[in-house]
Amino acid sequence: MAKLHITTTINGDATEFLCEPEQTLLDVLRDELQLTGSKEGCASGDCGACSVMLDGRLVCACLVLGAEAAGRTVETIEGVARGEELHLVQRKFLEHHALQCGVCTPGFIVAAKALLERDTDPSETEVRYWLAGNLCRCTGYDKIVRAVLDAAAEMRGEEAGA
Amino acid sequence: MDYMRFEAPSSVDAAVALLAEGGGGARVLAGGTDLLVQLRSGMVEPSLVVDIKRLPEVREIAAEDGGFRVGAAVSGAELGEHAELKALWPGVVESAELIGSTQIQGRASMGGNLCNASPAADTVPALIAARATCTVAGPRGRREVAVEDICTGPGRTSLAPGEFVVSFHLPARPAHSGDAYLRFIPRTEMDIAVVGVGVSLTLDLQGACTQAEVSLGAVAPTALRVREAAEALVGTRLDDAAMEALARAAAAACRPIDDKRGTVAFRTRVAGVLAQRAARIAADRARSN
Amino acid sequence: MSESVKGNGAAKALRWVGTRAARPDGVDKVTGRARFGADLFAPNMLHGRVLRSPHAHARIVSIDVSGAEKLPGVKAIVTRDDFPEMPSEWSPLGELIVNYHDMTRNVMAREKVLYEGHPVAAVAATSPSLAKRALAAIEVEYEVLPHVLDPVEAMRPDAPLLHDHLFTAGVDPRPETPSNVAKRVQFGHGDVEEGFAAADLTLEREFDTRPVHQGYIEPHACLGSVSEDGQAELWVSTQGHFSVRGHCARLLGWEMSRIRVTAAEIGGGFGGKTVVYLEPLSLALSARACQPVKMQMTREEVFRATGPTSGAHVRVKIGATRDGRITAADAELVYQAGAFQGSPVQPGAMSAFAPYALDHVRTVGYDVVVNRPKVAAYRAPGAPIAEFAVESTLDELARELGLDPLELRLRNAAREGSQSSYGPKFGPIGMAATLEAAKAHPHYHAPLGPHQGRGVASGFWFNIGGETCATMNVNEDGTVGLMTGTPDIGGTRASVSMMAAETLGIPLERIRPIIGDTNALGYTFVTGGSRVTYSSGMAAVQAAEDIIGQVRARAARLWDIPVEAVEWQDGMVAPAGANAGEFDPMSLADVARVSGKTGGPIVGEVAINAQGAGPSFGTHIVDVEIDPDTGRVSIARYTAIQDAGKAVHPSYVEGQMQGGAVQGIGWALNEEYIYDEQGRLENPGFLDYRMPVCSDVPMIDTVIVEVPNPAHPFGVRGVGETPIIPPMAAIANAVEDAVGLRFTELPMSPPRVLRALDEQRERLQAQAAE
Amino acid sequence: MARVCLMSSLTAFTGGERVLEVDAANVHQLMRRLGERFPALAPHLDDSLAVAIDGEIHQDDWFARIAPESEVHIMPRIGGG
Repeated sequence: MAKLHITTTINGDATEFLCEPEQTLLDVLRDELQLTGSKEGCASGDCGACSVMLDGRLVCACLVLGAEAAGRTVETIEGVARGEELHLVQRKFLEHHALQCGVCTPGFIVAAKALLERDTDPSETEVRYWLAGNLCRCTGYDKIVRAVLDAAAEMRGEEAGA
Repeated sequence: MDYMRFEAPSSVDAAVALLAEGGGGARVLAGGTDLLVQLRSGMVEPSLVVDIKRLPEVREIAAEDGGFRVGAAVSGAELGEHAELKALWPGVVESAELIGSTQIQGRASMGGNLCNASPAADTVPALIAARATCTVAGPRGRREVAVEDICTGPGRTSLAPGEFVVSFHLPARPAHSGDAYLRFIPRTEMDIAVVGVGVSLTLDLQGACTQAEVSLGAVAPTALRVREAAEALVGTRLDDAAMEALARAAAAACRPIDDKRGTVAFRTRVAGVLAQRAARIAADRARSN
Repeated sequence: MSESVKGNGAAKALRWVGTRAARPDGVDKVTGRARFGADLFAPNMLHGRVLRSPHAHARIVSIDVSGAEKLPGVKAIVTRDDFPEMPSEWSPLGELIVNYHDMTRNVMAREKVLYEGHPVAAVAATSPSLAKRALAAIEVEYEVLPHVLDPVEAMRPDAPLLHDHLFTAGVDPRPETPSNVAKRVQFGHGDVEEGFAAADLTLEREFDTRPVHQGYIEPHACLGSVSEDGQAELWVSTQGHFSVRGHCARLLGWEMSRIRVTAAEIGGGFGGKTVVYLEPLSLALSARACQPVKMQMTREEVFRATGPTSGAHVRVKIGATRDGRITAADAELVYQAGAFQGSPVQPGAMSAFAPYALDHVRTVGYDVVVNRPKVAAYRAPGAPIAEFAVESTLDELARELGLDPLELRLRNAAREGSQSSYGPKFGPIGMAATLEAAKAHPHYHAPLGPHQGRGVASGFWFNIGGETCATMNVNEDGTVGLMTGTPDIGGTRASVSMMAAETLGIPLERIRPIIGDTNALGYTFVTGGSRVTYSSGMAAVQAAEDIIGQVRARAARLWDIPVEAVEWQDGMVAPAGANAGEFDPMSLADVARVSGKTGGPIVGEVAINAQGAGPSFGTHIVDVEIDPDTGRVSIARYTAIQDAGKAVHPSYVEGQMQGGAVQGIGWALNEEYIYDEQGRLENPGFLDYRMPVCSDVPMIDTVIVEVPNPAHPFGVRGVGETPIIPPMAAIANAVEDAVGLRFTELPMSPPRVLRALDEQRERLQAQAAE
Repeated sequence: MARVCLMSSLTAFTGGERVLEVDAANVHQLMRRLGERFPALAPHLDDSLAVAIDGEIHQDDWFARIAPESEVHIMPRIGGG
């Protein structure tokens, strides 16, 4: 069976890969490109552990075919930090101890970053609904929500100072 | 089993040709949020998947005849970001925005939601209540079909081989109109509707209901347009008696099943409750425009 | 909001213990770099998959793999024929005692399949899609048998029998016929009949709960690699890689030294990753193919074939005097074990009444096999079910007696010196302290809104110690490598390092902790039983003390003074006073720099069996709000209070309390297994197995009470398990407070609640009509 | 002589005796003496048990000290999740 040759952009880098038509973008990221930061928790779009940005939209990589990535831009958890500098959301997750086992964390960070790029002043309820597609079984969500709200507050503070 | 083929045509005609050639083994990929789950679980094993998202027509929202034409693969998130559409048909937009998580919203579409033909699809009752139509493209050209005529049973549609839904038309509506969609799920998010209710209505200047549509989801093999429920509202000022009649009519129309998501008794009972709540929201919206 | 209530602990100033320090693995986990079970790859790797039974109960007539073997790219297939028969003997695994005769059958079905999802064959192929195709080419002939899912039904004499050789243990005389009842246990003291005779009021209630899954987000995954000479490597997501090694060696008939197991980062376990499923299969396949074999479960497989905790039927009877003294307490617990014996009914029976000081108490438990996946440990195994029943009954008792529910609990609370319901007397414990903290909490006195109600409940868990090793290597620059053998499931590398830094008196950043593989240090028991901060912490402290002793000895030789004349102060060695001599103090780095010249590297090594784990008690307060027309129960406010002994890292203690509370909320409201008529699971995914999502819950407020555990150098008690115990009863009690209905069946899902509300309305209307 | 309380399931092998006086300085001695006194009990004094000495639970700890005035409970060993 012939594999598909796909050209795409991942975390800013032009990337080519071969995939089977059935393979999802998550399969491709993990198994073909070894970008294993996106996790498979369910493969049905119910846990959010594979959250990535596809053409600037938050999606579950498990619900995108690898072939669909042709000509599009994909951003994964691996592209969130800039060099040595962690993204504000990553920093806040660490400061608030918003992770225990950490397997859901990449998905939460990609999702929370997407929220704060649209809205730097979300209410607690808005944060909770935005993140409702990201399951966490360890933390009870409390510290995650606090981390995101605090990141938003710091973002607003920076904007005011700028 | 054979290996699946993937195609992403760039014209509607090419998509139709591919689908016609693929026959029963072909599947349309719109948002993919249902199809990929079915692929993964082995529920479907298509020989061909046709990604329609490269067709400009299926990705656009455009004003048309005082209403809107919405591409079949426009995502829920895009619908929610369209202020004018949301102002005209807030219930339809909220039904699309209720599907799944933020991540699902980035992909799931009204076209996919309709053609997946789940009895519990959220947008379908809202679209039926809105008297929406859809444009179907196929080997014999295009036709305009009422949304309520697409689904014929769980997982079954009236689409002929080679046909697919290109876009929806949400009509213009008179002043003092409003719509709403409500569903019941056990959690606050991430569930499939146990009951869904779409209500659309128009009031006159005195606040009396001049026109109404009520549609129920997840209580029968397909979403239902419940005329008796609409009739319970028309000509009334949506007083308590009308609301009671609405709930009774909605409950009477239910033909649900017991399953992992809810019981017959629960669905029937909650259909009436949600019909009242949705009608109140629709009426509030109608009064404010 | 979080707060802390100090007990009577010594107020020694601590630099690290009790702070909210950064975790050493944090950056790896927020950047996606951390390698979990499925993130491992090996050159020339194959992909393994498991063929599973579609039937709940069937005899395997034949398995034909010849079609699959012929497929190109299929490198190995294993079935029951590839695993040796095992004798029926007992070996400890967590609180569950393992029988390898059963375990080998759970890993790969032999005579029969006993639940839907039971493995019948495994394949390894060059790609995941080829492996999937190979499964479809295996032909299995089944003779379908009648099945039984409910434990009470399974106890009936005419129920379908799972095992011909299972005779109820713990009854005298031994039964002459086999049954599905594996075991009867009994605990207690005093004479309950005498106690009930002294009661002014006696309540008896029955409760039902459904199996619930641990719900870790990371499915089971491992990568096994066996070379041509039989040396095996296994990388795996597990709570205990030493246990994995032991089980695999036994199940495969290999010597332990052949298998080296490395624990990957683990994406949640909650008890469910203390057993083996894929691991022996991946090693067996790899031994066949002489290529590495990676295996990972789908979420569906996790639900169908890994262990949830038991569903149960519980009867509770409590008698009390008018002034709220409990005179007798009695319970009968029937727990389903899944397809093989070993439900947590024993710890359930032991913990049911443990929060209370009782003169007359008895619990009887039954371990019952049914055609469901074998249960695995789940956070305080057995206790949440038993204590849900007891704490619900107590709430009704308080209502009938006109007593505040916290006051009733305070009047009967176990205290230091009370005899526990499972036998021994308690040492210093925090049960009453958590109740007092609840009573004093503003939440308990806040006004409630319409359709709202408030409930409280308490919980107890034993906590354990166990075999634990730690190695501490002092590097040439005085920094420290710390190795323990307990996989870090929730931040314990931070808490263990903090105790080590505190003892050594060096900055926390100078310690780099890792989890050693099974060859790198001695046998270490699983991460479970709330034991890691306690036991690995104790081992790390002792390793640090070992290093301090060695550093003092080196300094003594350098200074040519007796070792007694060398003191350790704030991370430095110094002469113990003017009489000892005039020498500049030396830091650990100073001594390390010359360690080669003073006797060689400085290494602290500790191998202990940690004893004296202190029990932990918690009390939760919850406000619920009920939609009267849909039956949906929402959590409006939640406060969790718990005795941590000493919170080494308060953020992670709070995190355990918050996470446990939310798991309990899921158990109370929506989580359940739904089976069809054929015994097939209908909701094997996160869509319909409804764990709480972020928008389902409010902030979980916490109060950490600290009643130090005298057996631990820093007063630590385990904290991880207790917080899942109170929520179910607290919520049921709150629902009763809100709408006057008592739910004795979990989950309190909307259809169940709405039906009860409607029936209540009908009753009230009928009464009004009369 | 330490006061030793057996969990109820073990009393089937002691002729119903539940509380015993045993002269033992540690857990290993205690188990040996119990086995000698009640041969039927011996096979059940296995890995599945824990011993609480004056309230402190010991699992797999044969040399845990027992004082003459100690109160000892023999109970199942505990695990966790």
